[in-house]
Amino acid sequence: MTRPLRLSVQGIRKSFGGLEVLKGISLDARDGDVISILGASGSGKSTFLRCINLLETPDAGTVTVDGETIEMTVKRGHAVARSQAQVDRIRSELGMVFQSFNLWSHMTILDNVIEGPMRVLKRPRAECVAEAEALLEKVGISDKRGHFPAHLSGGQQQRAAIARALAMRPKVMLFDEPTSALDPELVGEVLRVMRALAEEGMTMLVVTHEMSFARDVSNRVVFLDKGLVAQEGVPAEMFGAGAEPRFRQFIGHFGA
Amino acid sequence: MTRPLRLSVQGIRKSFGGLEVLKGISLDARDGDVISILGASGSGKSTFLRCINLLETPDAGTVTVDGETIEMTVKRGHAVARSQAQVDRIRSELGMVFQSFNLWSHMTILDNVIEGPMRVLKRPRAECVAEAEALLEKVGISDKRGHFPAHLSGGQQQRAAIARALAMRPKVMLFDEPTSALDPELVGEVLRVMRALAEEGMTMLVVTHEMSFARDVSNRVVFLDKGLVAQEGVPAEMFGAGAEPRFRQFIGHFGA
Amino acid sequence: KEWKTVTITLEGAYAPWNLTNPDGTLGGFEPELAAYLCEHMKVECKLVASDWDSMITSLNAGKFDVIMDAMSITEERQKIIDFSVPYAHTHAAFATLNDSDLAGVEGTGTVVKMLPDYSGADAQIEAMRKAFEGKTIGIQAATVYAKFIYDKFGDIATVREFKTGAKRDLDLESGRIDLAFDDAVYLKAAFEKAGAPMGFTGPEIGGTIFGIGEGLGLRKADTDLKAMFDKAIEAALADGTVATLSQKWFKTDVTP
Amino acid sequence: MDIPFLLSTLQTLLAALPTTLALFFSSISLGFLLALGLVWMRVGQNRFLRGFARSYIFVFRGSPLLIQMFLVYYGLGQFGVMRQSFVWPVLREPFACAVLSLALCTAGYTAEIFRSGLRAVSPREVEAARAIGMSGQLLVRRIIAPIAFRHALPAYSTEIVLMVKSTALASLVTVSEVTGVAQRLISQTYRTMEVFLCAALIYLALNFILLQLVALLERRLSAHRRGPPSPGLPSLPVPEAGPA
Amino acid sequence: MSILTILGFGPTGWGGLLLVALLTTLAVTLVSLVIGAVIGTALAAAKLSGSRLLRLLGGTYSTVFRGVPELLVIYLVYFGGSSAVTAIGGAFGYEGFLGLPSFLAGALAVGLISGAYQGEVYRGAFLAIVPGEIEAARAIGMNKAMRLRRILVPQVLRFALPGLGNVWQLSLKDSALVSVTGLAEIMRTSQVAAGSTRQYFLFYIVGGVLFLLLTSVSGQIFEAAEKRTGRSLAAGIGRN
Ligand SMILES: Nc1ncnc2c1ncn2[C@@H]1O[C@H](COP(=O)(O)OP(=O)(O)OP(=O)(O)O)[C@@H](O)[C@H]1O
Ligand SMILES: Nc1ncnc2c1ncn2[C@@H]1O[C@H](COP(=O)(O)OP(=O)(O)OP(=O)(O)O)[C@@H](O)[C@H]1O
Ligand SMILES: [Mg+2]
Ligand SMILES: [Mg+2]
Repeated sequence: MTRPLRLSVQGIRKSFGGLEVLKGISLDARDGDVISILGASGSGKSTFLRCINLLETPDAGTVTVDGETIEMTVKRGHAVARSQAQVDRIRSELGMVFQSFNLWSHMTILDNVIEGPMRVLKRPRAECVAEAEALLEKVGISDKRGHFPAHLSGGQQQRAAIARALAMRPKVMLFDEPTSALDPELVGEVLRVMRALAEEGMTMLVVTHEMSFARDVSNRVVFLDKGLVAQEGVPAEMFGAGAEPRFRQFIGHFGA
Repeated sequence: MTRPLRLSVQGIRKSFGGLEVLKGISLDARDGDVISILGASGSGKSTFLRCINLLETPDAGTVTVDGETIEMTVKRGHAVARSQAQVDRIRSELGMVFQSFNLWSHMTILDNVIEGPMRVLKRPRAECVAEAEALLEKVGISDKRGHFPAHLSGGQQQRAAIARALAMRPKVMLFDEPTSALDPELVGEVLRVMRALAEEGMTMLVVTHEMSFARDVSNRVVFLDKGLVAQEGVPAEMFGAGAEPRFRQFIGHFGA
Repeated sequence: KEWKTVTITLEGAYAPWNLTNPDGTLGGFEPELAAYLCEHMKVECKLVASDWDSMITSLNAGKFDVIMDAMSITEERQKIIDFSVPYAHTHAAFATLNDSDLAGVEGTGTVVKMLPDYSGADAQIEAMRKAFEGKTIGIQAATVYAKFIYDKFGDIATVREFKTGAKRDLDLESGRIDLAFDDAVYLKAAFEKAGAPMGFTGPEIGGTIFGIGEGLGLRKADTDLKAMFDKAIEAALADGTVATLSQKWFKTDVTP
Repeated sequence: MDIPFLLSTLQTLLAALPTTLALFFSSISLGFLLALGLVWMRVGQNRFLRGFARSYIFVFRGSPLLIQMFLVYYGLGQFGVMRQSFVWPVLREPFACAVLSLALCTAGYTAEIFRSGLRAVSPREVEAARAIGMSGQLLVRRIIAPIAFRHALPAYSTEIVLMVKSTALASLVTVSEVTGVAQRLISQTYRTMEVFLCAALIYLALNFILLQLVALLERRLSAHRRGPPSPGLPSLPVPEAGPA
Repeated sequence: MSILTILGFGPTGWGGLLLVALLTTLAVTLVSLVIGAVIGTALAAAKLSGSRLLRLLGGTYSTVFRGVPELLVIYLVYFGGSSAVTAIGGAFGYEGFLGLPSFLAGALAVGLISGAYQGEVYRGAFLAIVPGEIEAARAIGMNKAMRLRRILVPQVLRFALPGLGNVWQLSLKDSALVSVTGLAEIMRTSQVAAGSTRQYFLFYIVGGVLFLLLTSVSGQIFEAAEKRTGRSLAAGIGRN
């Protein structure tokens, strides 16, 4: 039994000026996959994630979400999406959690969470509020719903950001180093929430430096190096004795 | 043969609001003494040093520098110096080096060093410049004389601050944790300069957490605890087997 | 164009020609005459206050239709705007404080007639030039009197321009200026309100030097309006209205 | 467009520029000194002086300059006592009154600007100066004032522009500076737009030049905020030796 | 006549006129704030735009309107504005004059100046927005208009409020200069009353006090508003 394909990325390329950051990357995520993306700083992990929901426009390649392929065209020598409306719809199906949370600072936590469902999905307010409260409960910060982001700790802000992304009922969640802006003390809070999501069967792509998460929670690990997928496999293999030398070196003492 | 008394502090008391920080501290420094002042955080080491040159006004006690006692009086229930001119003169005889360097940010390093001799001691500029250059040479940053403090590393800034204090030809140098704002790498630079000063016979009071400095360089160690001198002696005794239990505990693994 | 409503401007601060009441309404000789004229022409009139020195510019910019502010009919002005037939004719004179040594200059109390080329009273002008040498004369800016003073006294006295007559009178009273030159009936009324006794000095200057009298200022294009006002003014002169109002406000007859 | 008229207008107006400049420089200098006094009171220990400075700043920043100017010029002149007093020779002159009211007003603004500059002075640098025996005015002159002034300079340059513009109000108390002369020209020629445009041009140019000068000063005073001298160049020349 | 009678609301008192003048000043300033907001927004957009031409135009506008004396701007708008309106009217076949009433001319002039300052305020506020928050809005699929309305504008307003308070105070005081167009605001009414009663000192003081009243009351309103919107900024504890 193959699980349905949630996200399929084929041959993504991206250059900044003269620098070719992604040289053709492909990746499929099926329902319930938790894929960890590892790689050295500057290897293009963030760029890859941002190309998926078109926060960066890829120079080449296709992105297909739940069977729908984002249509691209070329305008004045640059690749652009054919329809902004389609991009907006696809984006609303991909939940993104940023390294620096990026909560809207002028809204309370509850307003942050209901903003998307209400304004983008145009669902009735009462329903959004009920669901938002359930989500805040789930990530463990329901007592903070009336506070502004500036009044929360980093870990609480990141959990709010996860709740905000979940409120859109995304088909795939994209995490870009969700814990690396946090003090070591606070990392645990966020990882616990992500672990719970994974157990519930949420499809997730996670750029992370948390090797324990990659090894223990994800069912697939992708290692990027020099703009290409250098190695890919299940954690047991990758972290086991059979790992490639480049990757071994990367994981360093953790692998030891 | 007793060396001349450079600094004599008798029965210094100081309270902040209700909190009595110094409960009567006395200390004599003779020519060439290098006295390390140790104590837990909050034990009043900085306050003691600041009382000596009246950056804090002590509630009781006397400070005598090279035979001249700072005259105190009581105004509206507070102890104050009788004459600001006398305080200024005594201060110019006590070189102070702060934890956070406190160089004047709007002046070049050279200007920082010649400012005191020129403006306070009213010595001719040419003479001050010549002496300043010699001092900068001595602390090893003569190539930085035209730079502004913001362009120097912490260790360089602290060495410039030492040169600035030395330029006043002080009778006693007071150091308040001169290395604790520095990266471990930079600490060495500053300690080297202080060690050289000690060898030249400069009278020094040093508040420090550098046990190796206290043990190897100073000829007397004073341990402050709860606003009093808890123990005092030559380093060999203090760091030896005969140390008091409180001090042993304080120096912890270093003493072990 | 059918004239149903006409907007007339006055300064509202040139008593008794025109003045402002505490309730904000405009009163004085001209508002009452205007009421008669408008009644006669069967048009509705609106009185608005505006600054003297920009009245002609404002008229031509269309801010209002008629200027009624003791404006002398002169050739200079006739180049820019049109005038109705005169509804008054008054003299101009110098004023000074009674206790000043400039009081009672030769010719005080008499009237001389001068022509637009400044001829007709050479001896009297010469006497005044001698008396006023080195003094300060205050005039209202942008008046015919200003030009006269600059031409005949500018070389021997300091001339100072004021935005309003009232402000000038205040400076005469306070001694900042020695002399004021203005419309005689205006000055006479000002003497009564002044805080210090003052009066005319030197002869009153009549004749056609300051024009053939005071008329309404109109835009050149509004010939129909001029015709209407001309007829109305002639009626007011013929039936004695002007004379009556003149006695009421000026205590003298100003009919041209 | 009537170029000869514009040129002759410009020429007439430029003749009044010295008056405008005199107004500006006298009032900005006087205001500067007053502001120093106000700041001293405002940050001092004396409660009465502090209260006075606070109310002064409130009043002079909270009401229009025009009213202040009229009050000084016409308001004070109304009182016999004023006219008998020793200040009358000064208040008698419109120019002096204009300078006085401009200075009083800018002093309020400048005091606030300098106060915020003072807050930028690190107490640690002050302490370091005390520790070598500096106190009183030496401390202020050498350490506090230079740091505070450098910090206040950008805000002060804005105030300078506002002051240049404010000198135009002096025409309303009979001083014939550029705007006053412009108004006289208009009453003679009735060519409002052209004359005012010429005047506007003069003020713009004046402000532009002043801002350039401030920027120059700012660059000179902010060497310590820029990057370090590049290694290729020799370090700063050693100041000439000579008598202090 | 006692001071109370002169300042009172009776038939010989100037109280009524002064009250009207106070409201006129307030109205001029309010209208100018709105005009300035429109201009300021356009100006900030121009200065932040990618087009060099627009940036140049924006820069020129703010230099000119911050560098020319307010009095001149008011005169230029009062006279020049009328000619312009008349010319436009003429182009549409309207005969005669289309005057710009002194209220509108005054508010427009003060608004043009206010716009130059507001432009700077909005530009600064825009630059204070954390770019990540805009990106987060894009990431959940908000379109441009929605991002503008829901994220950008509220944040710009929040950051701009203190600056707007300063501009408001500036405009309040600039409005005193509109008196030269004959508009009976506080300044002009004080002058007329002073001239009529010869109580110069009294009425200038009264005028000054009225302005102080306006500046301090509005200052407090702005402070309260800042406190409200600043809730999300303060490091204090959130309400609710
Ligand atoms: N907008 C941009 N313009 C120019 N270069 C960029 C841009 N974004 C990223 N880059 C460059 O692309 C390369 C990859 O960046 P990316 O942020 O994707 O790396 P990363 O793997 O996420 O690194 P890290 O672990 O530090 O987050 C880097 O060299 C970076 O400098
Ligand atoms: N200006 C002040 N006002 C109030 N309390 C003060 C002040 N300065 C110091 N204290 C208090 O006095 C006590 C002693 O402070 P001090 O700075 O002298 O300690 P210390 O021994 O230098 O500590 P550390 O090693 O942390 O520098 C502390 O409890 C401190 O909080
Ligand atoms: Mg990254
Ligand atoms: Mg300390």
